[in-house]
Amino acid sequence: MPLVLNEEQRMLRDSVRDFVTDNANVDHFRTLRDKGDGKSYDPDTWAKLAELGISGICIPEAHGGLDFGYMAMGAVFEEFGKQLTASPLLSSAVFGASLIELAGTEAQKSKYLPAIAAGELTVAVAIEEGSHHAPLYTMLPVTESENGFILNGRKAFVIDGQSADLLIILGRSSGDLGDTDGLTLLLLDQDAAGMQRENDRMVDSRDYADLVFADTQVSADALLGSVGAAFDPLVLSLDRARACLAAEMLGGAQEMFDRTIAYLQERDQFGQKIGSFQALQHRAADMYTELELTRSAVMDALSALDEQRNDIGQAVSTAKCRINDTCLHIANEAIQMHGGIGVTDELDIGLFFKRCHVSINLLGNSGYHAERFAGLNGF
Amino acid sequence: MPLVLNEEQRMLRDSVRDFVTDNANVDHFRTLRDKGDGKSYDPDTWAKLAELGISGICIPEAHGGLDFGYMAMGAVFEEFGKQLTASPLLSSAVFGASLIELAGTEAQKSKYLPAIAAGELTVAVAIEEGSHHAPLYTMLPVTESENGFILNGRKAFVIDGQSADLLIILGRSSGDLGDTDGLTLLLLDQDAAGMQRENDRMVDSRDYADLVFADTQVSADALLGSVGAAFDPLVLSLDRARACLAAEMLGGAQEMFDRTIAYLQERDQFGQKIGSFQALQHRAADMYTELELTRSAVMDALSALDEQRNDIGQAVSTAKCRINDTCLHIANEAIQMHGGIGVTDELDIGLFFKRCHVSINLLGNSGYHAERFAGLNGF
Amino acid sequence: MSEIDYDAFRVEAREWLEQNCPVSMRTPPATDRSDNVMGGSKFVFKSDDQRIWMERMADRGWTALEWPRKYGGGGLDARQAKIVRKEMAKLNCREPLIGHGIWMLGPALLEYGSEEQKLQHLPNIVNGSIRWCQGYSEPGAGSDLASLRCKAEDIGDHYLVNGQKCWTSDGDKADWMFCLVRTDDSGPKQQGISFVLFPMDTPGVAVRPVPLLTGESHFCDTFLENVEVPKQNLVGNEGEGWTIAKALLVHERNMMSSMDDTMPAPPKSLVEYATEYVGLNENGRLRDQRLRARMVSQMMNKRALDLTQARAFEEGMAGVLDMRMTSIFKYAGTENIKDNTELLVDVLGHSGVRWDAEGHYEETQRTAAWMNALSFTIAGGSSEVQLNVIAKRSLELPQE
Amino acid sequence: MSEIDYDAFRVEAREWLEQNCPVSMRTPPATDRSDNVMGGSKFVFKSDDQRIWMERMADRGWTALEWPRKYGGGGLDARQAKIVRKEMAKLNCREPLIGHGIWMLGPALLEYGSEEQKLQHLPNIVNGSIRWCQGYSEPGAGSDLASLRCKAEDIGDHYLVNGQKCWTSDGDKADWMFCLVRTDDSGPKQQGISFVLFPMDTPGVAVRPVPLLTGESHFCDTFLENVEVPKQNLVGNEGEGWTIAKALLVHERNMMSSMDDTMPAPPKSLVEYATEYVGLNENGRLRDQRLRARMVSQMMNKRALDLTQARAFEEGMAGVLDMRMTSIFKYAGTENIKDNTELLVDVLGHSGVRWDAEGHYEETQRTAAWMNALSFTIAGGSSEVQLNVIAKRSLELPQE
Repeated sequence: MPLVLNEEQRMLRDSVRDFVTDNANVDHFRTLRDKGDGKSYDPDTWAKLAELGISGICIPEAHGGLDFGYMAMGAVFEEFGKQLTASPLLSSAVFGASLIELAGTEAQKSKYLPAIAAGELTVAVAIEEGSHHAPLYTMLPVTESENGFILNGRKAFVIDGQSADLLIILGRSSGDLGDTDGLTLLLLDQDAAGMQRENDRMVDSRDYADLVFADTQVSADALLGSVGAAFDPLVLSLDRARACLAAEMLGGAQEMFDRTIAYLQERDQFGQKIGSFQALQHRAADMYTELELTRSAVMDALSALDEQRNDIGQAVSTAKCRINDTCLHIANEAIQMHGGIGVTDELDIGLFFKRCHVSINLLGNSGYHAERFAGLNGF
Repeated sequence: MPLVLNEEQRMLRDSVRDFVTDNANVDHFRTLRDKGDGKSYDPDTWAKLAELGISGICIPEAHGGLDFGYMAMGAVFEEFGKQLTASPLLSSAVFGASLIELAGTEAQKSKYLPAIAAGELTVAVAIEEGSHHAPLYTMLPVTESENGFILNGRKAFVIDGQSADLLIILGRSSGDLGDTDGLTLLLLDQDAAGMQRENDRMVDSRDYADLVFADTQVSADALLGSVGAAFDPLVLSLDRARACLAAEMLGGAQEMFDRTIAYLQERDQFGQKIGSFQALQHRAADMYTELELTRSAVMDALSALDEQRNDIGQAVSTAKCRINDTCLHIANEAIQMHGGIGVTDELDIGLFFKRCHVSINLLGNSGYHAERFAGLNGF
Repeated sequence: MSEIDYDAFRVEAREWLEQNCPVSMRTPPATDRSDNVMGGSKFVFKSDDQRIWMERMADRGWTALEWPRKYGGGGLDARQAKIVRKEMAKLNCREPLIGHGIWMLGPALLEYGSEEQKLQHLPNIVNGSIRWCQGYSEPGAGSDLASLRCKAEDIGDHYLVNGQKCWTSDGDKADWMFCLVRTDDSGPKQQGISFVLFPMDTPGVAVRPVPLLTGESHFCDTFLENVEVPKQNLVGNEGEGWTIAKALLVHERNMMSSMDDTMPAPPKSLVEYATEYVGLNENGRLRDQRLRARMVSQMMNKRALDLTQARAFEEGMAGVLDMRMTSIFKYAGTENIKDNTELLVDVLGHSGVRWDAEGHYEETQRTAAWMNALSFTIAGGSSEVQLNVIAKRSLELPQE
Repeated sequence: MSEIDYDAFRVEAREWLEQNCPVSMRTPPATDRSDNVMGGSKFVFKSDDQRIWMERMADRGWTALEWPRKYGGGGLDARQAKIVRKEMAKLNCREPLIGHGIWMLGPALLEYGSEEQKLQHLPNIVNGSIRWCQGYSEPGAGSDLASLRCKAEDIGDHYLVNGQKCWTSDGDKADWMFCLVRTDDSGPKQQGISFVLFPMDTPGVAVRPVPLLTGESHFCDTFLENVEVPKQNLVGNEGEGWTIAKALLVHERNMMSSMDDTMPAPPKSLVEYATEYVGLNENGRLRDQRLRARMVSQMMNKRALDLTQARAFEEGMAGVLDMRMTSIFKYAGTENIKDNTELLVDVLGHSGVRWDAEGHYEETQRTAAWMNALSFTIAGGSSEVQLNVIAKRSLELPQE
């Protein structure tokens, strides 16, 4: 159960760190945001990252990837989190690629996976229908027709749904709210007839979309996996995405924490460094302890995926639940301890704060994962 | 909605304070405990308290009481809480008396209430059957027989069940776990044939009993209220008892807090008063804030009872839930801030700590009252 | 006055309010900042009703219930004032006029101002013609306000003021500023601070709005370069500024601890939002147990907080109020608002972190309210400062 | 050593344990303090198996895995030691011998003791013949240990010790005490402290057990009146006591952060207790949502804590361990135990606050474990001291 990066993984992390520090740091993100041209990430940077092989880390070698595992991918996401690097890595190279790998036919795999690994194709997955993460509450009807399927309804908060070339739609072909059976996955091109994309603007200024289907015709060969059997590949793919998102959040929490400690060390009030006030010292020490414990939970989740352990669900829900709470705690303390300037847009802390709060809701808030954890433990 | 004691109530409180400080203080309680003769309170002290009229405060004048209300009774319980005064006031003069007042026939009222008011008769109420407060989970079967009723089964954790002269038994004559209909109350003498009393020894060294019924014959006139209709009088009586218990806990919390602040002001470490450490100052200030807010919630619950408001349930559950959490918080901080001596039996803090933890479970823990509060608010 | 008078007064007040408060001003509570009347020469009324309501109340002096009549106030005693507020609440009447003039400067002038200053400024606050802003904080002086460096040089008949102020709320919309300046460097920092007044259009005053997390700018940096302030605009004596500021801080804390009364309030209750955005399960319980538990705690906490404010008032009336207790309100009040707005966005889930005022106005309002509330535990004496005060003043814990 | 050897070692170790650990010593975890072998002349074995198990392990030096062979230890390296512990855990073998000798004094002597002292004391610790207690805290010196006043006067060939020690765990059952005494009053308090050893039956040593919340007495007050301590019992140099104590504190903190390994563990899991005492509803969910939420948090926290200890070990092996991180373990570990034992009694409800060892042994054990755990965040450097250390050492926050 490795909880520490090995030599190769550390080298990868270092090279990614160097790259994003120079090419995709917080200032780049701020510029991107202020341009307001709707672009949530920089295609050139993404292309360069792909050249580094980042987009292939979790894709099997047989399909043009590096098959380098989730500990490695987690290390990349942590660096992204520290610099607020925006990219389709999570939606496409982790979540989307995983669904195609686990549910797709050989044809589909060889058609899409190499392109995703090369960063030439981006995929987004449409899961949500309400304001809270709830894959089993999927009710978008998938009606079978003579030459395929018909979709009517909408999906919400699709991560990178605006920019993605290809969309994977989770719908229901049978069963009721909460049923694990009856879930079906379909592949749609971004410009599929009868599908409309609406922009969801969120506080983290990244790419989210609602998808609206009006008698959308989907050809039979767009089926990913078999009808009604999406649950198993979906759960594992979700856990892979959750673990990687947790790693990104860990980077963000670490960065907020480090910046706050630095501020405590330098800011003067009442004729002394505010970091010398015991009340703040104890709160900082408490944050540090919480952060170190949460880091271990995140590493364990990534490691569970690499080792295909049978407690992946518990490991991932522990990681997401804890990182949600840790991020919230540290984000609020970071603002409070920075005082007045903490609530200005000029200071970067606010950007981390906003990203953190969106991430908390993505792929399951603490309530969702606490519920799941309790269920897995039989209470 | 009075939240402050009026002149009369303050006078009552002051006289009770003087009395218990001299005659029923923490040292008296410790002596009582160390004697270990099974007596959980001192009958003479109880007699003197009755002379002061304490036992008649909540009993209608028509039945020999003072009808002085719950704000007044709450003030008495707060003083009891500060001195760990042990007495049957809650079980008999509040809970038991209330059930008889609300459910009893005129005959029963005039037979029992004056005696209770005079402190000559003590009553205990048997509610629990499991380890957590759950009146609706009552399943003790009450079988009707030609000359009355027959009981088989057991009740647990009956407050003052060992010493009480008279016992009120909550049983079920119809319906299922959780049903509000079908609950029945019966009056039993302490020496009723076929009933066995077992001592429940708890960390607060007070009087608790389990009652075991084996074909216990109960005469028809022992019925309190009508068969299966105990719910309404029960709920109001429970809320009265909860509000008074909350007031006792408030006194205990206040006393633990005051003693801790005094210790912070006097104890030296690292060449300074430990109360000068900012981390402890902030924790103390936080406790103080929580305690003041909780005090208001307790006063409001007592006031709601006096005014027979329609939000008694919400007011009482808010009070009990908050005082549970506040007591737990302050008790733990009191021990921690006293350091080593805090965990010795020599220091009184431990006695308050133990009483607090028993009280937290009596008549509903925080989970029970949070659940009830949410239900009353429709979520 | 005896009981009877108050009852009569209540009837009177209620009748007048019923007759004079426009229906559109009885839609409680404000759902948008622009529903708050801040007054001043730059203020634009949202509607005639809004203007009429302010004017009618101002005519009776009821925009400042307890100020003396001769300064344009209502001249009511504490109990009458509470009666009027209660009746206004019953009818859901909006506050006719709010702001730093009513909340802060007025009380300061009433206590420390000269008769001339009272007659010059108070009526214009009551009738909403002049809007005031506060010049307290400086880049180097936040929680540690007394270390402020903004310098006021004595040039005979006036002061020459140089320095920078920050967190000037709506400084770009105000007509006048009340400002803390340093008139003396020698001696302890609390001394040598003075309290002065000047118009914002005085030469040398420059204002720069500072964008917050929401992108809006409620606060400004104010730059003061050779600003001439006539000596008759000094409030109290030279060097008395800190005393006045401390007295004012109490008002500010009271103001902030009751922030949510003036804050854009959500059109729906927490429970309604939860039912809509989270949903109830088959047993009628909220689907998300974590959120459910947080809602219970928050609702109980708010209930206890409101009851504590009510209790403090009653104890005051009964003459048994322990003043030390009032030190908790700013801390408890602002932390509660922060928790409450945060809980609400968490209840809204993905919809609570939207930023799309056009497409999703109501949801975005909740998000903005939450981000704004972050500053409540920082401004007006941070929670840390409040805890210090509670520990040292109320609990009398020793200084180091 | 190369990978291979470790694997071979693992096989060997496992075989030996299987052959030599009596079945009755594989009933994990201890359910009663008397299941812990503390050694010493006053210790009474609960069973032959208990004695045999200790003796067999002691013969191989495996009661002190990493101590050198020549002092009776196992002479293993860190990795081998971990292997043995893992294998013991797999077989549920109990700790053969625990206590201050193994945990505290041994490491101290290995680092600071003279060769004579090592040869005299270490073997007797390994074989369990001598039990040690610790003489650190004094009535006036708790968290602020360095301010201790227990005086050791230099009388030529020996010291004359006078003073009082408190929190001497099991002082009434120990054979020897390692003790901090003041040999010099001049200069800063950390200097002038020395580390001495003496038998508990030395004339002038008096011990008084102090009853705790549970009524039991695990700790004693120790009174020292003209106690003669020969100079060869001084460990390290005169005045070096504080350095040794600080080094030891680390061991104590590690010991306490892994307290629960040696603590009487409940026969059932938290979930089993909850199912039995609280009950599940029709959907298989715990009836009490508050307790359910606390259980989830606690279980996740424990999981994360264990993982963090494992990570620290791995990082150490990989040579990338940031030592600053290890400062969290005493704080996080003891707080977790306190929360866990408290949660368990809350899960038991009324049954969790019983005090009836005869009638309700198992429940009363839970209650006692909870009350005992209260001291874990106080003893061995309180949580407050730990937070200071984390802030100043690990986070390098400035001193005041």
